[in-house]
Amino acid sequence: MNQSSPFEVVVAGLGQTGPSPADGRSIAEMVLPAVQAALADADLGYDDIDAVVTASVDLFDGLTASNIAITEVVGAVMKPETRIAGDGLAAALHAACQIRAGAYEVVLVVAHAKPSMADFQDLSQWALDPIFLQPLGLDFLACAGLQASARAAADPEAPERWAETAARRLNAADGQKKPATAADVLDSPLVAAPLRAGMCAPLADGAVAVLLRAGGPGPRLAGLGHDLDVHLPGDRDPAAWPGLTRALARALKSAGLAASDRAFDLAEPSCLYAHEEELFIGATGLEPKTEISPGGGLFGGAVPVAAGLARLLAAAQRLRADPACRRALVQGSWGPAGQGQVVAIIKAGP
Amino acid sequence: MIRHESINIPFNYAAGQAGSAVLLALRDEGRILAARCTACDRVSAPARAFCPACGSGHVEYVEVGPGGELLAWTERPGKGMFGLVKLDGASSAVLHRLLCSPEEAVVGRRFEARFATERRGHILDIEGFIPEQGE
Amino acid sequence: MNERISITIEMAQSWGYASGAAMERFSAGLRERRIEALKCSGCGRRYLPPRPFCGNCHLELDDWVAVADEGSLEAWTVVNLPMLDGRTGEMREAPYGMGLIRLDGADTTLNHYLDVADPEHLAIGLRVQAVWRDELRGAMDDILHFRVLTEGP
Amino acid sequence: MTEVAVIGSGQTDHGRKRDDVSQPELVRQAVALALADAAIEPERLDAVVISNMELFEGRALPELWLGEGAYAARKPCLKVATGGTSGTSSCIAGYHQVASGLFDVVLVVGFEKHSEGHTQTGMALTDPFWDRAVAAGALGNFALSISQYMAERGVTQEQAARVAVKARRNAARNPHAHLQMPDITVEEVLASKLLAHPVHLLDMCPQSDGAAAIVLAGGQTARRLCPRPAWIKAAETRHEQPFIGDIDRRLASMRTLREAARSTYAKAGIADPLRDLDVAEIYEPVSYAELAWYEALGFCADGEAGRLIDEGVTEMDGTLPVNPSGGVLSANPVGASGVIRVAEAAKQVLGRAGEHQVAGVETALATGYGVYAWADALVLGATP
Repeated sequence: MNQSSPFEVVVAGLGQTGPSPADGRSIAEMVLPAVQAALADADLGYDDIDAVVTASVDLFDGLTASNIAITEVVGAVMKPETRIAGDGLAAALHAACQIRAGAYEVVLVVAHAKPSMADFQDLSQWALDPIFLQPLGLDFLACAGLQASARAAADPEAPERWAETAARRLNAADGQKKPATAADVLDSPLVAAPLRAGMCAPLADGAVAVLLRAGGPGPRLAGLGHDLDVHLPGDRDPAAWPGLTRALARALKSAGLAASDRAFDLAEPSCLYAHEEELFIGATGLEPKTEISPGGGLFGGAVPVAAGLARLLAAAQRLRADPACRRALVQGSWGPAGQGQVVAIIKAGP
Repeated sequence: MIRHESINIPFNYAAGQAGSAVLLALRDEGRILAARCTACDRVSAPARAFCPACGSGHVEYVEVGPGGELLAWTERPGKGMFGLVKLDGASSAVLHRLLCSPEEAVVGRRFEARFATERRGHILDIEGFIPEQGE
Repeated sequence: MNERISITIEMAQSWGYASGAAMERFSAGLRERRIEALKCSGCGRRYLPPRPFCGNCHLELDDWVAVADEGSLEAWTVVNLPMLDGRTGEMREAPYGMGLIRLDGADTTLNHYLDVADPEHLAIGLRVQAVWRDELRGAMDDILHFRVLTEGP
Repeated sequence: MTEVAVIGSGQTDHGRKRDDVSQPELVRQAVALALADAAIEPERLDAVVISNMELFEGRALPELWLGEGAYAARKPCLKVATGGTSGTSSCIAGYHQVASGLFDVVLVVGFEKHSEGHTQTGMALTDPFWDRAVAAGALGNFALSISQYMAERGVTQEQAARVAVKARRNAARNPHAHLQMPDITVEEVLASKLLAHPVHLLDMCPQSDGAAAIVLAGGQTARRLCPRPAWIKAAETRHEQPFIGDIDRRLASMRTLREAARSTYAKAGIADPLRDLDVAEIYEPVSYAELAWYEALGFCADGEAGRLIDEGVTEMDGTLPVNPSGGVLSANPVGASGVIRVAEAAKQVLGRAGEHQVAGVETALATGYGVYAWADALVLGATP
């Protein structure tokens, strides 16, 4: 790895559709305005796009080669398109690689999902080992419940803290509604004991588009790291996210930062469940001075596949708007109990 | 306009070398096989072809359980109870169904496998884990 | 270990697909045996299926044009292999004729069944016409298949 | 841009039903062979790219289950899926990762286990409002386009059968190939079952279970570890409009492959592909496609593909041997097939192709083909 040259590309344009509980539009119609907004934001046109990296999962969309549904609206006709079947933040990191490789100057990254199309938890069974796990009737939510249980066993007060976290995030995500309280969350039904409905970020439909560029003004995607942990939840420490620790270490290294550097003004984690925020803080060693999910994070609507890219978008928007905010940590996560982890470090532009 | 369409396709997944060994031992002997890694000594249940800790493909099969300690549990309404049980002799836990009430599911309590009487070479040849007798 | 175990799992998942505005209008037209395409103001291409956006010109589409339910056969085959229909879980029996059909008034082609399953009677350039189901539901299978109108170009 | 080379590859034996191994075990077989070929330990891998079409096996995010088989546990792992180009696009993704300087050694592994699902049905899960009710999978779609291509170019069934024969005879010298039929004749191809007019059974690729892997390394490491690395000189991808009916005269036009090849050749300094390339491993799921690709890849002028096969130009002893491995026509584990093309092209440069080695390969082409008209092209060479 070339440590003398920090891994850096510019976040030039941002656009998103949703998140909304159920978007009645087709996938192409839902993605198009996000792409148009990102292009307008970067003051670029379709002809300026050198390459496209898309993120989608066929089974979630109920389509084979599901990026077919968006080829035209993302401007990929007669262009190099790479389709990542995974989290959109991983797609962004791949686009950064393409730019740093010198292959392309302007790369559009687009991620989408419409969980309103189907029973998402039921679909998630098809991501689990079909010999040892899927026949048990498991889903991703059950795996999250086991993780929460392992933490609560050692810390019986934990669910009350999670309820407070959930209420805080819900209120930050939507200040218009009647404020949620921890008591409301604790009154909501158990969905994967000890997790209650109010502790789960609501699934939502949406699309996120981000334009990355080799140069120019704007926040910098300065470091990146991925990690895939082992599959069976029983093989992992059920109460921790060691994969996130490894992904962060890689991101710091690629950014040319010290392994111990935690000078983050902002963190935008992909926490689908309130207990995951504690996993996130534990795995990253984040200090209390770092502000976490000021806009409510995924509690404003968690779009599978696009969640990590949406966090990047939120962080980049904040870095642009707030001169005091200089560096942000962004996380994406996929699979059962956070098996897959991806991290980006975003810096304010010079 | 929303139109509902189904996808109806049967899939048939090979259990492979390690998976077949595990499922045959369940079916024919009512034993739970784990993989002991000859490189790092970790014992992983159920057995698989490579060690989850170090990646080595050099493993030997050893029997674990059928009893162990409950590390975590959850209940999914409509789907049932699930638990992580660290079986005696294993370095890590297995994830399986729990056949008990939420009140009986206490982390740290001992559970044991309940085998089906009619077994077919399937992970549900263990119907689930129940609180150990005498607990 | 000689015996090989495999685990059968039946997928029976359902999705609610959103048509989008263009396909909604198109589908409503089908109920009245009406076929409409969207024309790109850039390249002039009249698209079937109608879609929100031209991938070549990067323009949004809103110019509807009428398309006939007959046209010319641009490509054909007779498939002799039955196939599992993933929508129903039933087998689709063979042989069946298939064609790429350029309907009069459209610039893209439509893939659909032909009522002829005899290669002797199929040729590029044949005129073909849609055979409609009696009870129209606003879906592409309102067209049962295409029948050959002429014996050759 | 960091220079990037293929320093090793590995393949399973491809077959109709590899039910002796699970998906992770199948992947591990190819990966272990690739690491041995590259003479590196798994600890040396910085990242893994996985290629597979999930719905063919009814999976979502398959890397979650089988990542451990690819030594991806506790490593960065990316999953690429673009239909038939999944494998070549995964190799290009790995190439960009190494070229960026982020990673030094990247493993790319592709696999498919068609026997565990229903591939043609999986392929037919297209737009539910347009053609899902009539979708006919790869076979029907190819047959349609072939009828146009034959009419326009005057290609004959015999010429296509000659492609099918060439592939299987070449495959007889490749122990990994699924179809082993060394004595196949043009007459046998024409007499085999007519699957979809004019495509006979032996014109079509098989559906195979199998996996393939390559190891990519940055310049310094490649030179240190490998006496003659297979350098990736250029690589390009082009995608196309979404519906089969959008693409006018699909096989004859194939603007994606034409443009990907043109761009790749320009970067790799190839002026005359027939002269400047020493071998090609191209993605031909059906005999007729190989003829169409000859034209799109500039091996001959439009309309000359039939002559090329008639004159033996692309045979093992011809000017430009095409698919010494036997090609997709002899083994098609879809998610692996593109990786196999790159692995085979690399083996020719590395001098490790064994019985199907072409003598003196300095420059090799690998291509991918997917969905209706998605295309990848990579040029590999003995120099960066």
